[in-house]
Amino acid sequence: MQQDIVSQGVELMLYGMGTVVMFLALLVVATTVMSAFVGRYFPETEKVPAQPRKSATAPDDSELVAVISAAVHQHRGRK
Amino acid sequence: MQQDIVSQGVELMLYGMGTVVMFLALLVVATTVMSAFVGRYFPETEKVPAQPRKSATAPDDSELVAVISAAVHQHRGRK
Amino acid sequence: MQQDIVSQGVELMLYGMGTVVMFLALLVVATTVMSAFVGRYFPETEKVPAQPRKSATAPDDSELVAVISAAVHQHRGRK
Amino acid sequence: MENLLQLWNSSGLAQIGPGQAFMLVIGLLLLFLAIRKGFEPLLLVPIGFGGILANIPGAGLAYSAVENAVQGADPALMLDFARVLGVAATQSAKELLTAYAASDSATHLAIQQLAMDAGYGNGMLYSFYSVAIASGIAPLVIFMGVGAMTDFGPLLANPKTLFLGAAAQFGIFATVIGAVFLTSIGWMDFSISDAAAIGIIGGADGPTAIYVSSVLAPELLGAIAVAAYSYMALVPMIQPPIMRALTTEDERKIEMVQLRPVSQREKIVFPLVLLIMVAFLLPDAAPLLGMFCFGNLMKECGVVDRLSDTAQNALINITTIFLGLSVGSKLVADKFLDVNTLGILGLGIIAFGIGTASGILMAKLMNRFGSTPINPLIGSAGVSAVPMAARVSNKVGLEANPHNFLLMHAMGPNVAGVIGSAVAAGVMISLVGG
Amino acid sequence: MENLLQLWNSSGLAQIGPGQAFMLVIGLLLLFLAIRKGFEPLLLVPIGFGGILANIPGAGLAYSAVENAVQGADPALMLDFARVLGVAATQSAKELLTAYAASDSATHLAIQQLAMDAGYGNGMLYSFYSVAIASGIAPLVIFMGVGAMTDFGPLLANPKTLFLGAAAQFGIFATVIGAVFLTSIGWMDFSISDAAAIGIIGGADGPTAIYVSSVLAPELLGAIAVAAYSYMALVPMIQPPIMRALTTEDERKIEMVQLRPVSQREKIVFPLVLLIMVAFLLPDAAPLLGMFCFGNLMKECGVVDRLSDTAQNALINITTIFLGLSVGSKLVADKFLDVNTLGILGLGIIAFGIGTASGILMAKLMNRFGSTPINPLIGSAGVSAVPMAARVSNKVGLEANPHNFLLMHAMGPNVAGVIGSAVAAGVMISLVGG
Amino acid sequence: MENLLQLWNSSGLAQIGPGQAFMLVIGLLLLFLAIRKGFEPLLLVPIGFGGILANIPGAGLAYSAVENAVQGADPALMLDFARVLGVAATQSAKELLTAYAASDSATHLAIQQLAMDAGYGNGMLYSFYSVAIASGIAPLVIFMGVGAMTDFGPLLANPKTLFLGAAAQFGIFATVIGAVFLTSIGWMDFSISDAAAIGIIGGADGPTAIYVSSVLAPELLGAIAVAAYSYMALVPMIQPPIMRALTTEDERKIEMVQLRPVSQREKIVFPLVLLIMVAFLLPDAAPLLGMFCFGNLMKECGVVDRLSDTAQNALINITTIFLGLSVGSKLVADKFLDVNTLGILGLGIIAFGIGTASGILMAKLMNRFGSTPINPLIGSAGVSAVPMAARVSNKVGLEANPHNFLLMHAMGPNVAGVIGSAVAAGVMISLVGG
Ligand code: NA
Ligand code: NA
Ligand code: NA
Repeated sequence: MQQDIVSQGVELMLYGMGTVVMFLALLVVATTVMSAFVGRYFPETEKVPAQPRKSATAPDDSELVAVISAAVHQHRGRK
Repeated sequence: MQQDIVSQGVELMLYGMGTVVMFLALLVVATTVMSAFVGRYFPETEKVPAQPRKSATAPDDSELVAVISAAVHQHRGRK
Repeated sequence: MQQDIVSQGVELMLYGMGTVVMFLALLVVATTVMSAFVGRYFPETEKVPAQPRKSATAPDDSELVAVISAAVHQHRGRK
Repeated sequence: MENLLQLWNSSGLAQIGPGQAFMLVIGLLLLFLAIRKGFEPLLLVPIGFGGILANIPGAGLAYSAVENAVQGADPALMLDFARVLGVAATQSAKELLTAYAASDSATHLAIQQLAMDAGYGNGMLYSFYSVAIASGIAPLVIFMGVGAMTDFGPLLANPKTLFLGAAAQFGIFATVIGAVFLTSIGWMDFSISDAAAIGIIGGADGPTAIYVSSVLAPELLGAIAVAAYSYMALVPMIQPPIMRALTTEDERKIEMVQLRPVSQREKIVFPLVLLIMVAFLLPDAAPLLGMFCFGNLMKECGVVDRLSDTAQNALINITTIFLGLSVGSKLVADKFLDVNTLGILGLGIIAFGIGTASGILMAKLMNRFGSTPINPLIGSAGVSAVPMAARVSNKVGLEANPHNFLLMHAMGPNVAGVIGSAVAAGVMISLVGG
Repeated sequence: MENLLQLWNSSGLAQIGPGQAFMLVIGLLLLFLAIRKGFEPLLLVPIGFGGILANIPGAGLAYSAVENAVQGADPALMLDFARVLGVAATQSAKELLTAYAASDSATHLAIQQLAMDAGYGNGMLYSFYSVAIASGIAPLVIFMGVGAMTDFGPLLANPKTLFLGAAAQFGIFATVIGAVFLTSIGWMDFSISDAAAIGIIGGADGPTAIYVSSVLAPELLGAIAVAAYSYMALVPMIQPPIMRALTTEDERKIEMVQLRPVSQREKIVFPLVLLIMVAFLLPDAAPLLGMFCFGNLMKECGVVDRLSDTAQNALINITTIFLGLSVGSKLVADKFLDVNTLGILGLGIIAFGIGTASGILMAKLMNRFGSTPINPLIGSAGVSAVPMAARVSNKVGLEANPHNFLLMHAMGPNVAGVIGSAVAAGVMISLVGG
Repeated sequence: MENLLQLWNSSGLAQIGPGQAFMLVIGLLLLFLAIRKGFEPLLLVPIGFGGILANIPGAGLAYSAVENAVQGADPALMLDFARVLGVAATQSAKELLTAYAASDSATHLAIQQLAMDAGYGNGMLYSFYSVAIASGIAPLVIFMGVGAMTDFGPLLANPKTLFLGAAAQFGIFATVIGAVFLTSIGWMDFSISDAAAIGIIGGADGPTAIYVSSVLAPELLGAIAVAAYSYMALVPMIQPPIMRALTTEDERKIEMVQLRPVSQREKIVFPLVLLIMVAFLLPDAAPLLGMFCFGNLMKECGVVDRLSDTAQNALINITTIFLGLSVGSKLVADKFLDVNTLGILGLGIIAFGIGTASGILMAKLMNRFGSTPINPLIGSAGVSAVPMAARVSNKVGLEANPHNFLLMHAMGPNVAGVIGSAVAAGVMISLVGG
């Protein structure tokens, strides 16, 4: 055991926490600048919904809808 | 070829088949005890369907139902 | 650099392009023969649709239909 | 001109041997059986295709870099090989490979480095085999997926059916005797490890057979896997005559009492009970049965459905593709075309027959001593071959008594047979593989 | 008779030690917590099951070929080992393994070759660990999947919440101090690397914790992962008392202004901005944050939905299964049962508490100096534990003011906490791991 | 203070070179083209992102342990390297790496062990590259998936379109000539292997290009892959002017007779016919075309739909992610920024143009000698770039004659082009790679 493990730990804390705070502070600045820049120079012309697009399932939607339509028909036919 | 490969085979059969039967016999006992124990001390309070739950698709169900509802609406709208 | 890299390249072109053309020409022959052979000796008795079967999703269809039926019921129940 | 010669020499027609031609036909036959006759297509399509790829003359897809180098037969390189292996420089290719196989790991590495430096590489199928099977991983992952697809409900409702699953494993051990007998009379040349691996065909369980072969007899793996899957597909033809011969019309008509409902909690606890028993009694079966129980627990516990779903779909499918192609790599002519392969095919079908008979006889025995009636037809399902064997029990039962639905009753011995053959695998690896 | 003895000797009951028995119980306990109590089941089911497999006596599933050989203790082989390692032939098993660990790569290879030649192989879980964790790949792939499931919208709508995510990482570094303090007073025996790896538990982020441990303190990985996931599951119990103690009723009632809509383009550009900042300022965090940003970009860019979909489903699920089993391999008794494990469990919960408190206090501080009111309850979400911590903020907020929906506001610090702990991971690897 | 210095020295800003900065911009540009302009996003998003990761200064993600060690430049370690390599100790980093590349496998291993012992490891992207591309597996798996997505129906209905697919490969070989010409006049410095790998860009098939490059010219792989995918995305801009220049208005108006229906059995047998022909005539194309035929057989045979489904989805998506990132690793500045890269980009576009022209001219030739009329616009689809090139044929055809739907007719040469370039790949590996 080195005699100065505590001081190593303190150093790690100071530099580590300092870096985390500095990095995220810079990220606040960068993000704010980026949002302003995008909002000013590249506003979205088309109206985009606020929530993220649920497009991950998109490739299957048409097929799913087809299957469902068929199922609904089948379901009704059975009645 | 060792001269006694046949005796090796017979030995393998005896010990092997013996182990299989013993192991599964013990498993019969253990399973019976386990079922009795679970049935007595941890009966399921809620009514669980006999067949295994078809829950593998559960995480998607809410989404699926939403898609289906939309599809049904769409399907009707088209009529 | 070897002095004859250009001649190597020309050789590669001649043999390469020759092989490609020969191989695909043989494939034209083989395919034509195969189609004639299959058409004559193994005609499809049942009527098969021209486009490939969309069967990749088949294993799930029954389950999907069940889920859909349930969803449709649920959907109606909610109204 | 020189190029034309190089192209021709590297073409398959210039290099094909009769063995390779024959194996190409075997590969096409497996594909035909799988596609047209529905023989276990999920495995036999990749295996058959892999078998064709393995026998493409001159491509060396199923060979390691060292094997490809020995086939290349560059004299200077062969001298280096002989020097490193410490054998005479006049050895034939076959003798060099034998010396290589017998050498230690450090020598292996040195020879591999020489082969690589000379520009030889591992064939595609050889690489697949190394990653998927030699490592043991693919059969284990498939067993996990099978576990995630298995419902132990019918077994839990009637645990005594485990005895049927135990009895049917007699096919495994009877086949071991058959294999050593054929060896002792000089018709075949199997070691005791080989005999054990061949016996496991009688377990009627593909991943178990591949796992055991990869440990005990890798050189026989191709024939064993092909036999196991082919005979599993043939279960509807192999079993019914035996079932009818060993049972009376009255026995076949026996109706069984309906199974009690099984609670979800029992289903959750069962794989853990099985795991603990394996841990305490048969650690050598732990990889196979551990992964099986893990898959089953994921399915039943109800809180990791996305993992269970993946284990049953994407993961098992990906693994099956590479497992099949890897098994196909063992259909390479110079390894597969051997009199021993015929012995394996013959012994395999005997194993299925004996297993079927043992299961039925055990059911009849239990009927004599037990109070609850058991239809002996469900005994044949104890060989596993899930769910084919259970369906056969049901079908033969319906023929005798149209109101007799044996399917769920037969699922008990059916899944018991999976456990039984995994236990047998553990015993054999423990006794023979050490 | 000899066979019966061989079977008995290879059985678990003949070989089990008290540590293994204890660890089997721990494994079952983890499964119970995961299945019955809902403790992060996606990870704790595989980890618990892996822990049981790892402690199956005699199976050696969690050991390397070399460890299995040393446990086999064949005298001739041990002499060879000692000779290659250059130590006295009288060394104990433990001393041999220590000498092995300290030796260079060439010696490692030589010893491995000896073990393989003697018929020993790597255990199944050891192989999983090598491929999934020692290579670093599994945590990175999971981080990519998490990125593909993360919505940075709330963070972009209110970037200042990044400060909350920064503050909550104080739990990490306070725990480092705790670990070195315990070492300095002689209660524990942690190196500075160990302390850093333990601290990362306070990051409340599973893959980050596993990644850092695998680099800085592989031998502590099991305890650290178990602590991290258990405490993440306990967040709804750990956080509310601290949140209530540090806030007044009035503060908890603060309603926050609705978040502005965020355009898709901002969401696409954000992961690139973050990536460039990482590239310029903290390259050691590049693997973790790079994969995270990659996943997020795939999700948001809208043109590779099939890749994003796979990253969120099949790929992350497959990786989770093997990651969990691999972590379980570190629960093997002779590595896990150590006083240090108790220290890790104790320090971990302190880390969560301090992180929670720091986040709340930072929110109060920002409230004092900023104009827009911030409900300090969202500060606790800065520890990450996505999305549990944000839900806790919402729940505690609703108790004070039934019209106060904090969920979306708390998602900002919540995802900021993920970035924050990945940055902390980069710093620690940079300062300590070099 | 020392720590601050350590942090600063390990930051990217302290280490960035102009090449890396330039490559970061290139990476962002690729992402922009992929996301905003829709340039083959499934590949160019991962490639572009991988390119950024590869050029993060100081992270060394794209370097092997040995390269990272050489960049670390520890004097004692460099002395050891020089000793093992048998070169003078005064060698520069670049000279050391050259000596390393030229050394044999045993020396490679020794140097790697030294680097590992000194604490250096393989970068994340380097590991991805080794597993995905250097092993050859990722392009093969993608080719299998492409096979499972390909419908040979239009080709089977009109096999003569194979000639169009053959003719369009002239672009490949013309580019080889171009590359050796540029070398002979001293503008570039390509070996005959390099020239062959560059030529394959004209095959307009991504996985084939990556596979050939990985075998014949790994150091050019980044530029070749980027060129291949970029130009495939540009097909709608590159092809139409050439198509219009080489055809008359009347030719473009030619209506083609409707395709005959193709039976399922023909579709099942076709991949087997193709496989057997490859086996007999061109074994060096067996890995690529074998996996392609395997995928197609799985799709068409109808009995392994769950495997085919996985090959088309989870498996190809997972592989695409890692393939893309791995290709990105070759965009590292000191390998990519080279005058040869400009040559590759220039030659690539010429290859596309010549391929397009050859296909059209062959169609005109066939029109002269054949009885059934062929619209020469479908000839350009022979370059492959499936299905983009077929759509371009259709679009240009509709401009001339609004009732002329060429899409299905163009799919024949389109898939023929895939076979054609795989055959060309086999020839080149056979003639040059030996
Ligand atoms: Na069985
Ligand atoms: Na965190
Ligand atoms: Na092409």
